[in-house]
Amino acid sequence: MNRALLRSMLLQRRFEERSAEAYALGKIGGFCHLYIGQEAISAGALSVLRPDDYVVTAYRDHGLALARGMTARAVMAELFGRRDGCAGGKGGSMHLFDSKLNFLGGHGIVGAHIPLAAGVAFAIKYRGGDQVCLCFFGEAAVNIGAFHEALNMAGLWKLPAVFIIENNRYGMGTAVSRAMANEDVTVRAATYNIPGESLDAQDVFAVRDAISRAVERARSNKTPTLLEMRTYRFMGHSMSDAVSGTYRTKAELEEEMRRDPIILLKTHMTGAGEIDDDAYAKLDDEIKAEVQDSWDFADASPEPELEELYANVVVE
Amino acid sequence: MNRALLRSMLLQRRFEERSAEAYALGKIGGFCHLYIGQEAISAGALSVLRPDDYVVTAYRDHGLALARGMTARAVMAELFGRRDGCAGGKGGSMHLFDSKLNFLGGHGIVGAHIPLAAGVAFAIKYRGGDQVCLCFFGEAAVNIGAFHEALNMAGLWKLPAVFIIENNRYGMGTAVSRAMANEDVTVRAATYNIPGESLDAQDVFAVRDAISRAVERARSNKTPTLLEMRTYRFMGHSMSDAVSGTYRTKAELEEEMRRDPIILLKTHMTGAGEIDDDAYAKLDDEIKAEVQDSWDFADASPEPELEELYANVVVE
Amino acid sequence: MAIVTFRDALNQALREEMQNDDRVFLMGEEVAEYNGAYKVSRGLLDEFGPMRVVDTPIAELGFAGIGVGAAMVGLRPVIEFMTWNFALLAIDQVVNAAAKMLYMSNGQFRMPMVFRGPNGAALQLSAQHSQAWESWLAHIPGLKVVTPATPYDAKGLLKSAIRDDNPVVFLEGEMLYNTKGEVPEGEEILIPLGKAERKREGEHCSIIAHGKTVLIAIQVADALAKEGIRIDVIDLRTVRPMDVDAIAESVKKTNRAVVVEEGWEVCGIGAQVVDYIQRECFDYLDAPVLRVHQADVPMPYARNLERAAKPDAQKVTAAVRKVLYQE
Amino acid sequence: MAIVTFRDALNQALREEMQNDDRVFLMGEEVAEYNGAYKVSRGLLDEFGPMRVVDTPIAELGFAGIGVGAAMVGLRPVIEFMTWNFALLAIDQVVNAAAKMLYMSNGQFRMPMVFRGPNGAALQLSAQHSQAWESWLAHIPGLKVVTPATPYDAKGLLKSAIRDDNPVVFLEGEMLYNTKGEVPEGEEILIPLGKAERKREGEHCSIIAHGKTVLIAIQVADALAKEGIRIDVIDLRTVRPMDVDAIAESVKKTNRAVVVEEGWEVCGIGAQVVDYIQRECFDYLDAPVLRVHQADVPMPYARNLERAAKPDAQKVTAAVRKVLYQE
Ligand SMILES: Cc1ncc(C[n+]2csc(CCOP(=O)(O)OP(=O)(O)O)c2C)c(N)n1
Ligand SMILES: Cc1ncc(C[n+]2csc(CCOP(=O)(O)OP(=O)(O)O)c2C)c(N)n1
Ligand SMILES: [Mg+2]
Ligand SMILES: [Mg+2]
Repeated sequence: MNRALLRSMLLQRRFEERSAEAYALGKIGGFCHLYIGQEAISAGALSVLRPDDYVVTAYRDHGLALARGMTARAVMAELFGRRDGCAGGKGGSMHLFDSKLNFLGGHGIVGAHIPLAAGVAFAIKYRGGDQVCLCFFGEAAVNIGAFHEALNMAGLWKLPAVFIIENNRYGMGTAVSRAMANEDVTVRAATYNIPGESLDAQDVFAVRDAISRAVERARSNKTPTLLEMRTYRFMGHSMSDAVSGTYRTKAELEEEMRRDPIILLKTHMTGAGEIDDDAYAKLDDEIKAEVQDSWDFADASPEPELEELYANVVVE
Repeated sequence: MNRALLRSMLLQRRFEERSAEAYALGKIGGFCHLYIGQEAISAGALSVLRPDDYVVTAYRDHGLALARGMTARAVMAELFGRRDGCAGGKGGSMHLFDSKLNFLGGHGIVGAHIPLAAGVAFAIKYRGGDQVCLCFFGEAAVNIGAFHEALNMAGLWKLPAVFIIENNRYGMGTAVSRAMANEDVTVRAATYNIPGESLDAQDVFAVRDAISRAVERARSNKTPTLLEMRTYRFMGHSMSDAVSGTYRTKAELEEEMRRDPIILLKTHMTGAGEIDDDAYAKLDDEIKAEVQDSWDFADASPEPELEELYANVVVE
Repeated sequence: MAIVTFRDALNQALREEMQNDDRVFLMGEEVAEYNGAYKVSRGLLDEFGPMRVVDTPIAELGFAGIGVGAAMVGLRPVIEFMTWNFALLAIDQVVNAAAKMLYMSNGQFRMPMVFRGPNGAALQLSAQHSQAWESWLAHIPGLKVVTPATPYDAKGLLKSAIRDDNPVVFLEGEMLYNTKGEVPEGEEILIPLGKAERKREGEHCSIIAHGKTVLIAIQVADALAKEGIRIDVIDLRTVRPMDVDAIAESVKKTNRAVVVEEGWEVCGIGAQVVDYIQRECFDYLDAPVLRVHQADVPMPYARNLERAAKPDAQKVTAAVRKVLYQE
Repeated sequence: MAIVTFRDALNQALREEMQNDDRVFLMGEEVAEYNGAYKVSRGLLDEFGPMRVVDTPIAELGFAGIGVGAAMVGLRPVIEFMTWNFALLAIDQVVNAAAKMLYMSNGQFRMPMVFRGPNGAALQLSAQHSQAWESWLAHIPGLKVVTPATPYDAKGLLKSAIRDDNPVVFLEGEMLYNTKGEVPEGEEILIPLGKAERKREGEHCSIIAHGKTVLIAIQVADALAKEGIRIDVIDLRTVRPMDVDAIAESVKKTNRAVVVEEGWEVCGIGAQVVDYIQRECFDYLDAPVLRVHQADVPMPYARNLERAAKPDAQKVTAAVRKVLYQE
């Protein structure tokens, strides 16, 4: 289990590092939001799910897509805008989708997918199923109306969804305290009459535990949960944003990077005798090769056919 | 003072009774939402204000307009769609305005005027003034995004506004408990890090007290407040809605009507020797005459000139 | 044949489709216990229960998004906006989520859903409650936009809309709910989306209309027929996709056209119809195409001003005479 | 003359108007400490402080409404949407509050405010971030809608917009920010809203464009000039109110027209221009007016598909040749 978590987190990390490189080379275009620093959330949370559960997130979606089981090839080819991408090159970085994995995107309007998650949970309840829907979003999305409306209905109707605030302390260049009148997530959960919890999300075990409890509540009692995952993003907001200097200091960044979730897990596993440096290096090499393969695959994948422009606008 | 409160409440009551009559006769058209039962809120709250303070509300605005000092004539003529109405007949029942009284409407989209109030309060602070902006809305508006976004910014920026939930227990035919995951207003105030209070708003003195405290906080500390005024509407939601029978029982209505805010005030004043039945009857007659005069005035006021159709679309 | 109201025709369509397919549900403000603000959903709560006829808080953006989410995983939501005026608050979900999901996901996620509710001006509801949104919605690729004019069409088009695998915007003229027309009983009525219908036949001039204004067009056609002026009335029925062939065929025959709509002028449906006509029928036109639409102002409350602002038979007749060079 | 970027021209306009009038303030996401997502507001926080250059939470509906409220009591807000894509969330405030307040209050409450930000597609931003909203906004009475194409126009129009007593929608082509042009220093530039400008003079065909597509039109005109085909390029500059006289004058001279826009076809700006042309110039037209616009699809991400979806010089040239019956 721990090895699987480590593998997932490391895959996300190496994948994002290469994404940054590909972006610099112009192989990836548009907006590209990296997940580096937040990998314990995706790995920990999705490790709890069943295949028939659902996942929906915002534009910072590469890590979650990989953690859910999308191949590096399918994701990288999408970032490259190629035919073999998970959305045929039509969606790009912000709009990863995989219907077979119940991975429902990849959405670009802040907060807009939160009602979608409530809708998925509504459908689960409608059908009498026991799946759950996990919905991920940044802390800045809490301030938008869609959050409020969706959480109220989820609380009112007892929908089996888990709402996960990935609090990386900034929405673009705006620190939480400059955007939110009250940062306390437990008050916000109370507002919607649902359980709420805040946790250190650089600790993948804490993530797993909290998600397990929330998922269990959703499955058995159809009770939604609001979770605050305290994390940090190690890169800029998107590729055009400097890593530090304007809205956060280099010192703060370095301080936070000391709590790298991958190192924390590795240290734990080393202590428990579950891995040693050699095994880690070997795993890392394996993963690097996998990411290199995804790059080669994406690079070799052709651009979409021009007729694709008019395909899938509507179902005929 | 108490006499002025009584006068204001009774004027609103008689005015609304005649509005209902005029509506039945086809003199008033469109939507028409009566304020009957909620008069202690308008009378109590606006009695605390200075002329340079601001008031903004939703479509259920006749009572507040009168309480703010608009003449029955100007309001009735507006309801009749006539030239001498407070908006020249262009706004109608839902859109009463008076710039001289700082009465900023009369708005028809649920919740949409709550950010406007925050904007007015922002302007007060911008200019370094000590006015306040009072914003009135129904309890059902709490569930919409605009409420959440505006309250967060008001709390974050410490804007001198008082947000007043007129909780008459129904949004059209929907009882609070069927629309709101958590009805507790104090939790909601905490969400935005501002003071909150819930009170019996059929008691005009309780209204005055709470508003006084809130206004004082706004003036001196630029602290916004969220108040829940527990009230009841004695009529249907609008003229097309039955008074009772579908979503609320006749028994409930009758029970609530026993706590008529006007009777409560009258009883108090009688007990304190401030009024007797004769004086009350005399006041009532005076007010009835005033409302009759407004009717006659509105009826005699001409329709707007046809050229008005194209006037005030833009400032030339 | 049964004579039913537009309202009841919609009610029949909802009931039948909910009976046919238990993935179909109705959600919106006051749709359940109150039987609908305009009573379109009368009796549905009793028949289908609260899981399939769902009252919401006032949260247009939220419940529209709930519909989108439910559609992503295979339900077939019908989302009612109490009126389309309030749908502006939810328009991001309609445009950025519903209309684009199929495309962004490269065909993986269909949006078999309907957004419906009353559209356009009623009587004296003033500026914020009297808006016709079809031109905005027709602008958006990924949507279908339906604007029925008669009870028969309302039923047949709504049933087709519910069965369609795309997000369909269904606009019900608020003033049409009480209008009556023939709707045969015990017969499956399904009208294909995207097909116009000729509502009157004539060769002197075409009137192209949709929704509520079709009734005005018919009224004008019938009146002018007494003078020997024969009007071809084309009811678009669906404004996206638009039946350009039907428009072109009519105008090639009549050589003159008037386009009528409830909404505002600038970038309205009529502008698009004019564009199609001048491209398809350039050599056939004997006069500029004229348009009749709401005055270019927010809707005023006063009765006389409101009347002056709205398209009506007199204005349409004047436009017809003008394209016939009769005035 | 100074050569400045479109971005800096906007920055100058904001700075000058904020210096001139202390009722003017700028509010939006990242406008202050971050100096603007697109750096349009660079330096303004330092000069004017946090009360006049205000960072907001992500709450488009809320802060647009705050702007409306502040305008009601006499401030002159400039509300920045990080991009107009996100403004859909706030569109109720723009349409139902800002655009209608003057009318509903019968002239009592003016709305001296500007809603501004980048509009239209940039590069590979996909479906939800690549939308051009001018036709929607031009539809709404009560608004003015401005779409500058050059740094000079950007500065002169934004200054006029800020001084206007009406709600002005100011759409900045996201791809224009880095373009450069002459903007004289030390001179008050004020360009009246509602006036088009001829950007190239010619008599063979008119190209009517606005915003970013004006640059395409100029490129095409300059290329065709080498073949002796002389194009009249009309830059609308303001799409509401639209300068119908300028359009008609040009088309009456050239007898042929192509209308170019970034947005979608159906009910686009081009449709309205076509409508004006066929009404004003019916007897002058030698060919149907043609339109060039975005492909009628949500914007795809892949580079080749995106290129194919956008209007470009090749498409405009082909349309010109077609109206000249050259192909
Ligand atoms: C409604 C809306 N407004 C603005 C934006 C632009 N934008 C994209 S991401 C972002 C910051 C979001 O921060 P947060 O929610 O904390 O997520 P994070 O990026 O930190 O993961 C902003 C302002 C947007 N996409 N949608
Ligand atoms: C955004 C929006 N949705 C729906 C409506 C229709 N509507 C008008 S009033 C109302 C109920 C509002 O209830 P509440 O806020 O409690 O105020 P009350 O009418 O009780 O004073 C509804 C649903 C509207 N005007 N705006
Ligand atoms: Mg964040
Ligand atoms: Mg209420």
